[in-house]
Amino acid sequence: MQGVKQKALELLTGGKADRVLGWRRGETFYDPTPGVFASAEEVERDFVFDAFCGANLSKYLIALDRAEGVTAVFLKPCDSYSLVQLIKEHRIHREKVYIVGVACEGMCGYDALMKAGIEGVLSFEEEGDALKVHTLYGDTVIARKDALLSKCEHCKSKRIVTYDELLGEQGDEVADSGRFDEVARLEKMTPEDRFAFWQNELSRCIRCNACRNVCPACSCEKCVFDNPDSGIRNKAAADSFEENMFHIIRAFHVASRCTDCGECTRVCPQRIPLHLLNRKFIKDINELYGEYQAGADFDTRPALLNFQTGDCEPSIVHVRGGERA
Amino acid sequence: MSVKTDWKPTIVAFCCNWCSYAGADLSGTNRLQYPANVKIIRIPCSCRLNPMFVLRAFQRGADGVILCGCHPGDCHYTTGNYYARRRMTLLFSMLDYLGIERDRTRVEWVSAAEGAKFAATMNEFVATVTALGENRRLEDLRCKA
Amino acid sequence: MRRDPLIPMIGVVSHIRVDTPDVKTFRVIGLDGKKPFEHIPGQCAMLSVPGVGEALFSITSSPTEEAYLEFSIKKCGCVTDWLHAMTPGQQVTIRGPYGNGFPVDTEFAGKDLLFVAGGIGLAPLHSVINYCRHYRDRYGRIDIVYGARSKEDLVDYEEILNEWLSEDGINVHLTIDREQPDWDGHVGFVPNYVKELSPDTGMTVVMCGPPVMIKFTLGGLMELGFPRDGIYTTLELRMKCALGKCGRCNIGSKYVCKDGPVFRFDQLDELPDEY
Amino acid sequence: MKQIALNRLDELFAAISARQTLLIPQQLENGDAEFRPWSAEAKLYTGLKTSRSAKDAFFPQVENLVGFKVSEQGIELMDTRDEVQPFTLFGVRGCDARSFDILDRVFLAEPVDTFYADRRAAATVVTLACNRPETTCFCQSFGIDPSRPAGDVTCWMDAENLYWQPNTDKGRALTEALSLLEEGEEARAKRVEEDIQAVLKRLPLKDLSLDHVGAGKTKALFDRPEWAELSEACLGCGACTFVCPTCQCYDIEEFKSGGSVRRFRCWDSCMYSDFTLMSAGQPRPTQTERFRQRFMHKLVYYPDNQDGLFSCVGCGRCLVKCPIHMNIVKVINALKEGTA
Repeated sequence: MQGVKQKALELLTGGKADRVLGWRRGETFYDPTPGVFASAEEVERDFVFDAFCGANLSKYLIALDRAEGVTAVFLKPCDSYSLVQLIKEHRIHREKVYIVGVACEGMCGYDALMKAGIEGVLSFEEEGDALKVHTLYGDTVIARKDALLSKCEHCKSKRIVTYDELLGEQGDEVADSGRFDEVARLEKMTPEDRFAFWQNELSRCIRCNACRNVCPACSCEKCVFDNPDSGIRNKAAADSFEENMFHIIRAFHVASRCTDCGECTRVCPQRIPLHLLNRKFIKDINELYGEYQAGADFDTRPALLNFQTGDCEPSIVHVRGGERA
Repeated sequence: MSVKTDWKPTIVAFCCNWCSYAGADLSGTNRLQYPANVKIIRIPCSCRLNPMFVLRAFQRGADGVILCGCHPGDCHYTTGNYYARRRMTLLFSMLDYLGIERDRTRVEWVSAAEGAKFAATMNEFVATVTALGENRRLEDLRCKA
Repeated sequence: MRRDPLIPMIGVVSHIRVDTPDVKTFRVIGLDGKKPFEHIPGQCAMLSVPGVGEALFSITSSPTEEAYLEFSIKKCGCVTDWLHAMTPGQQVTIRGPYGNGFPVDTEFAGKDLLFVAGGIGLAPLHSVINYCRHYRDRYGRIDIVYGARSKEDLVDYEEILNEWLSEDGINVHLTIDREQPDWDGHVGFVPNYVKELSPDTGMTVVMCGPPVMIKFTLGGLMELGFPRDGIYTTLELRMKCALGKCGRCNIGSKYVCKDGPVFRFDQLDELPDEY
Repeated sequence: MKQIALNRLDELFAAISARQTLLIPQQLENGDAEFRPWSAEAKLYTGLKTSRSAKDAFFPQVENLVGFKVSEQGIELMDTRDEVQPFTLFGVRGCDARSFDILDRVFLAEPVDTFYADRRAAATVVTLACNRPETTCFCQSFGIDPSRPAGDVTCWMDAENLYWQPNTDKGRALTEALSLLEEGEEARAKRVEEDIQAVLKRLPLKDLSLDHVGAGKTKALFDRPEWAELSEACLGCGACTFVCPTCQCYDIEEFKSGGSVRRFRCWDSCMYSDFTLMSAGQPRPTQTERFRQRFMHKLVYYPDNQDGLFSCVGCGRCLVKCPIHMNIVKVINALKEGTA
């Protein structure tokens, strides 16, 4: 994706943007860091865009919204959903961002390479649908689909919701993403098994708050979990209850606003599949209140900020549960 | 786990000030019986029930949590209970998804005139939770020490 | 029970004195009725109300006071709110003493001392002043400049009037920020007053008060020609352990709880500006 | 030197376990590894590192300090200290082993933290040489030798055997209790060591320069403009601090359970906005100051106070776990560029 860097230069020198939000090259190929570039020289020196630029940049725009002038940003399809949701929530002014949509075939991550058992990674080359990885212990080839970030495994959409210009082709929503399959599998389990599954996952939580801090939907100036008067500001998962509480409430607070960007799972240092909590809410909302995708447009009301007089009763949980369990 | 025969569940009932709280009163003045282990917490509207309250109740020793509000369409604030209904539906579904027994949570619409319904609902809910036994999956051991 | 520096002892608040509308002085003794521990002027202790929180306070009483520890505490947060609502006889937990304290027996010995305090900033100095009064012959001249917003906000006003002012060789200069009817003393801010008084630059200065007072008084003292290594102050940052382990009260490589709270300005000059 | 065939490792673990609790790195379903108590089903994780460091064994994330019963009559202290039993920590890598020294200098300094000290005294640390170092490893820069890690016992592994070298009294006591250990072939352990040394020479971060950081560098580094750019993307989460083997900051919090109050300590992070927040103000108001604190502490403040020893062991966990891939290597290199 050479075009991205070129575009960044063009936007800065052409005066379309006062700064560009993109990625800064790292020490190695797999560790670019989000960065703000104010000059063409900086872009020339440090800007990078490749298969390992997976981070969702939209949340940084909340802070940049207060800066003077226009920020140009490169958004992948899933990032664009987050941005639209934030604009909808009046956290970002549309006119303060210049959006360059970047078509995406899925992003890769170091974590995926490690999971695939590749040790001592030094560098990589893209070879069609595969990555050739040079390591300390010899070369190896991994299919791109096996090197994908967890959040890209079930891509929901290749459509860039809003943009000022586009690099690559506009895509469509992915009808058969299969992103609810895992949720459905869990729903089919017995309550005992589900409980055991989640205890096993959530008990590893170290309350580092990475999931919360990276989440574009968690945009509160002061989080309830940081409020000493809330009675729930225990920094550590001091008891299994605290972990449950934290994750249930966090998922609930973003329910119907979560665009399913998957950043929570990507950043979890303990590899907890947190997206499965969010997807459960999304799946329920779709099934009970009609299909709804947060961030897909500028005007529909999120399900929890809306109601129908004929909505189902909470007892539906028993009815549906009865069918399943 | 050995279930003590004399064990009685602790039930927290969040009741809307404008309907079910009065309904509870009415059932009292009518001398209708419902178990004493139902602890009523008055809230200004069913939609005041923050999901955190439900979890907090379980943490602090509740074995079952029930929300009582005005019948849909009768909310004192016009639409509060409609929002509460969606929220509780999703919350209960999430608790179920996490493997928490779904019978520990319930929503029931009880008007100020339905003293009998209030008592009947509580009796029934207490029986359901008693059958389930102690809340183990959402407990906080520190609160039981 | 096994002891640990983090496990406090229980103290009894035996007496509470109302100093100003928002400052009270709490006298604390152990369960055995004795002073909980010995300390050096300028040191601090952790007081806590279980269930509310724990916080660090300067010990206001002089080590020469044999029966108890005293703390002058301004109401400004959870723990202090709770303390202010207490009645004598109630219990708190206490652990300490913490910090380096003032070098009363070394660097201060034989020196002329100038104490400069603003508002509740008198609390940490109170201990030193009374220590020096007790061992009066070990020190030279003692000057005290103390200011507050109003007469009512002067901490320990009774003691100042009845004891300090009446003692020979101790010069107390009081000032308040604005004129008020029952006040015939000096009116004005502390930094200006210090400059007006134009103290001898050979004096050792001990200063405590709000940051803005410290900043301008220090400027004034510099103008007068005081050396920075002759001026002491005491700092405060958020603390949890007070043992130099929990990691939050550092300024550069110094921990306020362990290496401080008392610093000389030439020492502070070596530290990054992050306090 | 002793040795035991790899296919008899379970017997070795069973023998240690019969004596005292044994913690070994074990792989979880999701691919991560963690130190967990050995059981008959447990398999030794043969990958390089656990995802969290080994510090948990001595400095757990949450620990009860003391309890209080508060009543009209007054306050009563309750002993809530967990009893510590002797245990063996097996499979610690060189980096984590060094981190214990770094933590010791904080927790065992006067006044001694007895909670930590008890656990340290109760533990026998068995370290394991790193056969396959990662490209994110830079422990060499801090003078750590992963081919011969320090510990009560040092072990090497080749395709056939585990070689076992006791170094301390504790290590010798454990060795004596393990009669199934056979006489070891030192030459073979030496060969493992040499193989590791050869890999170390090829690590990309082996030449990390530390001359521009360290004790006495506060003035030179504190006001550097690079901090702003380095910290611009920082999310302010605590992932780096919580996986770090040397991060030791903690918070003391209380939990009211109705009948009593429990005072506990838990890990805290200088990256959090409330870490230094006071009612009187905030000395580190933005993420830049918090970020700077973390790295200045590791690279300057700690060395200032501990004879030049860095509070980083080059384990590379923060390189892997940071959500935005900012890390200590980038900080060290960025500060170097500007120093020239």
